[in-house]
Amino acid sequence: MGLKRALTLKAASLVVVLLFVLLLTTIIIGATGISDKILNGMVQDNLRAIRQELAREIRNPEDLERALEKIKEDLIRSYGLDKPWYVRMPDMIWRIVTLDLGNSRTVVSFSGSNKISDIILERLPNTVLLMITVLIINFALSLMIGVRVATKPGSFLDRLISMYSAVSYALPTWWLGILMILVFAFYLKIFPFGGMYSTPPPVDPLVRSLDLVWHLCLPVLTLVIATSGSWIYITRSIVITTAQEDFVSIARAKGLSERIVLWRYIIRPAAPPILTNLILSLAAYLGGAILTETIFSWPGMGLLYFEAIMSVDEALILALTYMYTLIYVIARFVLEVLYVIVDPRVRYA
Amino acid sequence: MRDSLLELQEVRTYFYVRKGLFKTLAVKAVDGVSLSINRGETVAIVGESGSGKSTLGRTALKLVEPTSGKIIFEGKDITNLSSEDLKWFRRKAQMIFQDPYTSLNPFMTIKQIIEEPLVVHGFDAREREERVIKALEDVRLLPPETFLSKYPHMLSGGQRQRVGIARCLVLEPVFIVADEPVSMIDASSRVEILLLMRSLQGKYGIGMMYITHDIATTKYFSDKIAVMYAGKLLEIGPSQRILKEPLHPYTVALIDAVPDPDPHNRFRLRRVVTGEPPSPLNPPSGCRFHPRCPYSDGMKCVKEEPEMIEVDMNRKVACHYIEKIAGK
Amino acid sequence: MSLLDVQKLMLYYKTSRGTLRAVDGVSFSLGKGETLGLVGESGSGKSSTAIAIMRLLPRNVELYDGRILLNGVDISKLSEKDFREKIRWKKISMVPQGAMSSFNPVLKIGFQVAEPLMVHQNMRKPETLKKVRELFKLVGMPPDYVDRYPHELSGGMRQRAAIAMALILNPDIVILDEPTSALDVSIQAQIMNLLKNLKKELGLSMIFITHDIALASDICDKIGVMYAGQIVELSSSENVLLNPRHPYTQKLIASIPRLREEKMPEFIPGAPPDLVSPPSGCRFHPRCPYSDGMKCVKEEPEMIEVEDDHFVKCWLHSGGSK
Amino acid sequence: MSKYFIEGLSEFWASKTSKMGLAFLLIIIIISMYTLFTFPLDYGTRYWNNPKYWADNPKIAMPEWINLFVGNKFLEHNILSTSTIQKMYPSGAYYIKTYEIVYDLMADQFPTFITLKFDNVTFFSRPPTIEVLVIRPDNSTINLYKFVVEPPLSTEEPPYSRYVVEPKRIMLSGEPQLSLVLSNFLLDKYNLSIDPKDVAEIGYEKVIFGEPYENGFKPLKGKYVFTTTLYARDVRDQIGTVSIVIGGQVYGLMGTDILGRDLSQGLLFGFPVALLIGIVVSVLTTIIGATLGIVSGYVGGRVDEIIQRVCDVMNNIPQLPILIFLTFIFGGKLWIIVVILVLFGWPSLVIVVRSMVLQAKSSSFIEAAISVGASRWRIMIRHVFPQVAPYILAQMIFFTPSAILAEAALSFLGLGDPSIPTWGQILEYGFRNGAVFLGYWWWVVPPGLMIVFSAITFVFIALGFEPVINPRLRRWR
Repeated sequence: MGLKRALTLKAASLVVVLLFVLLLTTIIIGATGISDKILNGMVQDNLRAIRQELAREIRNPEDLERALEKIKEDLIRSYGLDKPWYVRMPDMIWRIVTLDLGNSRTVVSFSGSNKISDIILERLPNTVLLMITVLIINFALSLMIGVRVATKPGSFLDRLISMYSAVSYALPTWWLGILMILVFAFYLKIFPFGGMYSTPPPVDPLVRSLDLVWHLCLPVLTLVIATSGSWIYITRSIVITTAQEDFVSIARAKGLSERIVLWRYIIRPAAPPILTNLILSLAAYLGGAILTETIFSWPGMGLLYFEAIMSVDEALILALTYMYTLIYVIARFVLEVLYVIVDPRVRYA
Repeated sequence: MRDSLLELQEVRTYFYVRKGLFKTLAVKAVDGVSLSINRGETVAIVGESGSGKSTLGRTALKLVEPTSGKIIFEGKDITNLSSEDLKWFRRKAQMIFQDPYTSLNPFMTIKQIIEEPLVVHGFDAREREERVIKALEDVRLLPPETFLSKYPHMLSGGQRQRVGIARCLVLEPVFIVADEPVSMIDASSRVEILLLMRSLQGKYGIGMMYITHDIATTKYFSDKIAVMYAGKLLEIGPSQRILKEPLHPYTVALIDAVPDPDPHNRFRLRRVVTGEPPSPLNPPSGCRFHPRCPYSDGMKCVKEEPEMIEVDMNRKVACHYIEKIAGK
Repeated sequence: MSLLDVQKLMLYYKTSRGTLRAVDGVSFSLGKGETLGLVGESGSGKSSTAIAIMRLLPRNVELYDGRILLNGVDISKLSEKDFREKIRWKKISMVPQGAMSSFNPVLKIGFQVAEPLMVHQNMRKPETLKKVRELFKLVGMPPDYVDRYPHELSGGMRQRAAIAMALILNPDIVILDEPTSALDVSIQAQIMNLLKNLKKELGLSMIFITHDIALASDICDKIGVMYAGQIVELSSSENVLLNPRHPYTQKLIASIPRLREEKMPEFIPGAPPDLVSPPSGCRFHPRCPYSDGMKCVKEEPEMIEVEDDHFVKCWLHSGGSK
Repeated sequence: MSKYFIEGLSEFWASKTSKMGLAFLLIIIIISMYTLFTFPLDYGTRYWNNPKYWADNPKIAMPEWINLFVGNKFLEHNILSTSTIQKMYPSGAYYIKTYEIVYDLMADQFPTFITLKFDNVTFFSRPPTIEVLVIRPDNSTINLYKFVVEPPLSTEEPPYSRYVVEPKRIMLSGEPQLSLVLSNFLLDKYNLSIDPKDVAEIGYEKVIFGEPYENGFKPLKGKYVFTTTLYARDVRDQIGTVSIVIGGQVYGLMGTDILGRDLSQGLLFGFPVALLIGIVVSVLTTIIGATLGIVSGYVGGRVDEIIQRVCDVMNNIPQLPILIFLTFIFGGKLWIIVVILVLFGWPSLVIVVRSMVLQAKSSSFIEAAISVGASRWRIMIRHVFPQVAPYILAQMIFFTPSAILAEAALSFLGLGDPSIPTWGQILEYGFRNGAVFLGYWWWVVPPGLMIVFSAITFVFIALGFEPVINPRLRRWR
């Protein structure tokens, strides 16, 4: 059936994107010698662990050094450090895919591990929580306000929304976050400065989740204000266009109530183009989320990015770049699936 | 063939569309058409949408490359000429387009639009000016001076189409393809444009290919009619004869489908062909008309493609049972 | 008493250039089982008349006035809700011009055809679909097309579906707005035959809107010729086609290329007027060969009955200058 | 074309947003020109990132204009200097020269710090001794500081010059010897016994410029005369300039950051940088994108296929992570950031321009041009390009704010070019030093406003451009 094929094609093209990013990043870190640095770091880590173990068995320091030297050579060989970077590339790609990038030099996971995969997997849900909350709010807002405005094009509210979307295009999310903290946390003191839970975190599950919501408010508000403008505006434009279609006036002629006309004949057919625009704005939105986490010390991957940059942790940055691409690709795919579901024309094309 | 201006021999024009990743399908827009147009003669190509009539016109002007077959213009084979070698042909053969709204560059003035062919062919400024004025007078955009600096959006549909015709005329062509020149114009102005074209054609002795879906207009504006269906010609002959006694079942139905304004029409049903025109991606085997033909035998018609048979002076029909049908 | 009686219908739009008088005092009546043709060039106000009757008003309406009597009841005075629940589709339905754009692309054809049954008669979906299948057979469509989406149908099939949709509630009146202008000639003939059959079998009353007076002759019992937002001649098809009295009607009929008669078509010089600033007096006077340059320019002629049931809006017949 | 274009421009001019945008742009250009002509090009490395240059400034001082809005005025920053010798007389083996600086304390505030500064001290034989004391409004005297100028080296020849390149700077607030002096002063004058250690705790400024009041000190308003005495061995010895920096709580138009940098200068320097980044990136992006788009659309075939595939992939990459990665790896040089922004900016334009070219190509006036025998070049230039040109121009304007925003975001993440001050970097430094959490609004609000201002300038112009791109939006008579 066409549905499967359309989705397979989409999936394939997104996999190509993922591969391209992997290739690009590995070539760059290979050619600039950073991959050597990362692998050397891993060898050193391993050696340190082995040295402690061996030290218990081999008492003679010279013997120990000799044994270690041999093990080091083995390690160098097993990591491919004796070969040029382009030979190791497939290996390197696999390492990134499995997040087997050794240990972070500076950042430690909440549970105390400094393995990159542990750190990232711990942060991932926090990022996803923030992003999805904003996504849902944005979607609801753009539908509610966008449709409302679309029924009165040229009205004061409509012009206000147009202005708002123009301003929000020029408004850096992260700076807005700073303003929000200044206003709501510093001066008004109604929201916390950042973080995910109060210190110490509440123990009672209910209080704990309320605490989470309280901490979620400002970052979400920031992201919503910075990104919803364009969403609402796009929704408005699409709804206005759809409302002018002949089938809408036919639906009215059929004696359908305005509610049915609105939902079934305007919003429903407008869904595919709205979704398309949503897909297109996803990247900008992802970028906004990274910076928002930084501003609000939200313990997600965006903040991790900032920490990694500040402490010049190449392996961690590499892993995060891959993870963000992966998240983006997955989100794209989910939206594409949704798109195919809402638009029968794609299904049977 | 006496005085033949343009001759198409077994012309085929296929377009290729990619379907999925690997499959390529051929759209057989024109599939083996032979036709000749004499000087000063108008041949009407009549067909429904998707019949390939527009592609045929564009192929005749070499705006689309034919897949196979031959195009002979003034005795010269122009099928495989490069665009450089075609310059003389471009001067002699012109086209009038269907949509007067998109066929004029919105960024250019009427003068710039009409004089462009002259610029391309290297006329000096004085001669350009003269010819542009003359062309505007020819298409009765009067007084011409008032139109020169206008932009297309300032004109009505009929006026725009006249500009399109004027652009055609400045090079004094001998051959014009008019692709549905009046289908997007108000009913009351249609006849005016057609009459204008007809008179200009007579005045300058231009050979014309008049492409239309409306067989009624061919009666006064063509000498020959060629009926096209799914990329093939079904019938060709002098206009008056075809309109009076159409032979091919499809031609019969086409003519029947056109009502004259007669109040008694409403009391009778028209003879119609059932079904719908085939997709050019996947045309029927044998005679392309067989799935809709009341005379189809389900055997020969399905399997064999009928030849164009000369049934009469200058009159050809492609049908296996033409004698039987004509005899009725 | 006629089924539908439209009196002095007016519909003006606000535009950036000024008031556009799309429909300017249109009156006509339609009997039961009758088909009225509204014929005119683009911009003559014929589609706006349909919009005005169905009360499908766009946002920029400046004036909407007149009386629309359905079985003697003025439906133009009904509230929006009553009009929607009692009149639309139940009493008056329509077949729109664009076959493609008249269906919602994301809903199945069957559902869209059946929808009025569910909304107006509270029928359940399976029952309605059964009815739709029967109707599809009547309009010459395969019944299993109910499960298809609009884009999977050809133009002709979509137009048949649109006709089926218009018939689903057995309305008193069907308005057909250029139902065949987007179709090929052979399909157009099929649809016209279908309409004729439906007219005969169901005794439908129809308003048939077209720019092609020859096509109108194919189905209409009465023809109203529209020019610049007004009806200039209104009578039986026989009168209008064989004995036209208004110069515009005469010219319009003369401009048709005819296959079965030896007559060179004529044309009307000039272009249709701009409805934002229509000509004074008789709106046809700038293009009319009989214009006297005086009264025709200054005064608007009344609609008068020149013979039994034959109305013309022209000074030639108003006892003025002959 | 020309007339058509002029009509479009008048349409552009008629819209309020575009007028506003153009006015803003003019402001940006004027400020940028001013900055470029008055600031050295190596301003970033020579001054901005040189902490010594800002040593005299108060740290984290609010802008001066804040005094217009508060009842209790903040103390303004003051640098007082003199080069004139007030008195000169021999005394024993010495020649004594005095320099006087009068400071009038009018605010109800204490200075935040006091710094003494000596420029260009010259001596001919033995190093002179310099002493500074202050006579307060209540006529009491405090000896603030005393030091001997560094003696000459054996290689030096008289006259000996000191503090020429870098002035001698004495942060009084950090001088331990002063605590004893002040402790004695308090005992003598007010009979107040305070341990020298506690005097440092209270703050020297409060003791010098105030009098005890209830449990603390209150400012003593009036004239303070700072007298510097040079005890010279040679009559020619002298001090070039004596300065006293009275640290205020407000400074300049935009206040200062934690290093005492004058934020107004950094903000000003941000204008040409933002304009440069925005315009260079958008122009390069547009040139690449438009060229490839037109080629892709017009040439078609395999070239088209390849360009399209590349665009597909590039367009599907989440930008910010890749930008972060690349600037991180290749280092934050301004030109590298520009190159990376261009590299990932062009594909979106290619796709749109290509589709427009395809559309233009299929419109029948192109076919008409082909049918009269017009050459490819003529068709491209006369028919295709005018169709896409306004759109390309509009896109170019639209790329500008996104480039400005992207650079700001990278700078904010600490990936900016450290040798050039930008708004993003000022914000980053502020954020990292807790400006947000401590409420130093003047440090973080203005740079953000500047970013929004410059970005919105181009958004407005682009919006005003819309009717030019789309003739259907024009109002015909």
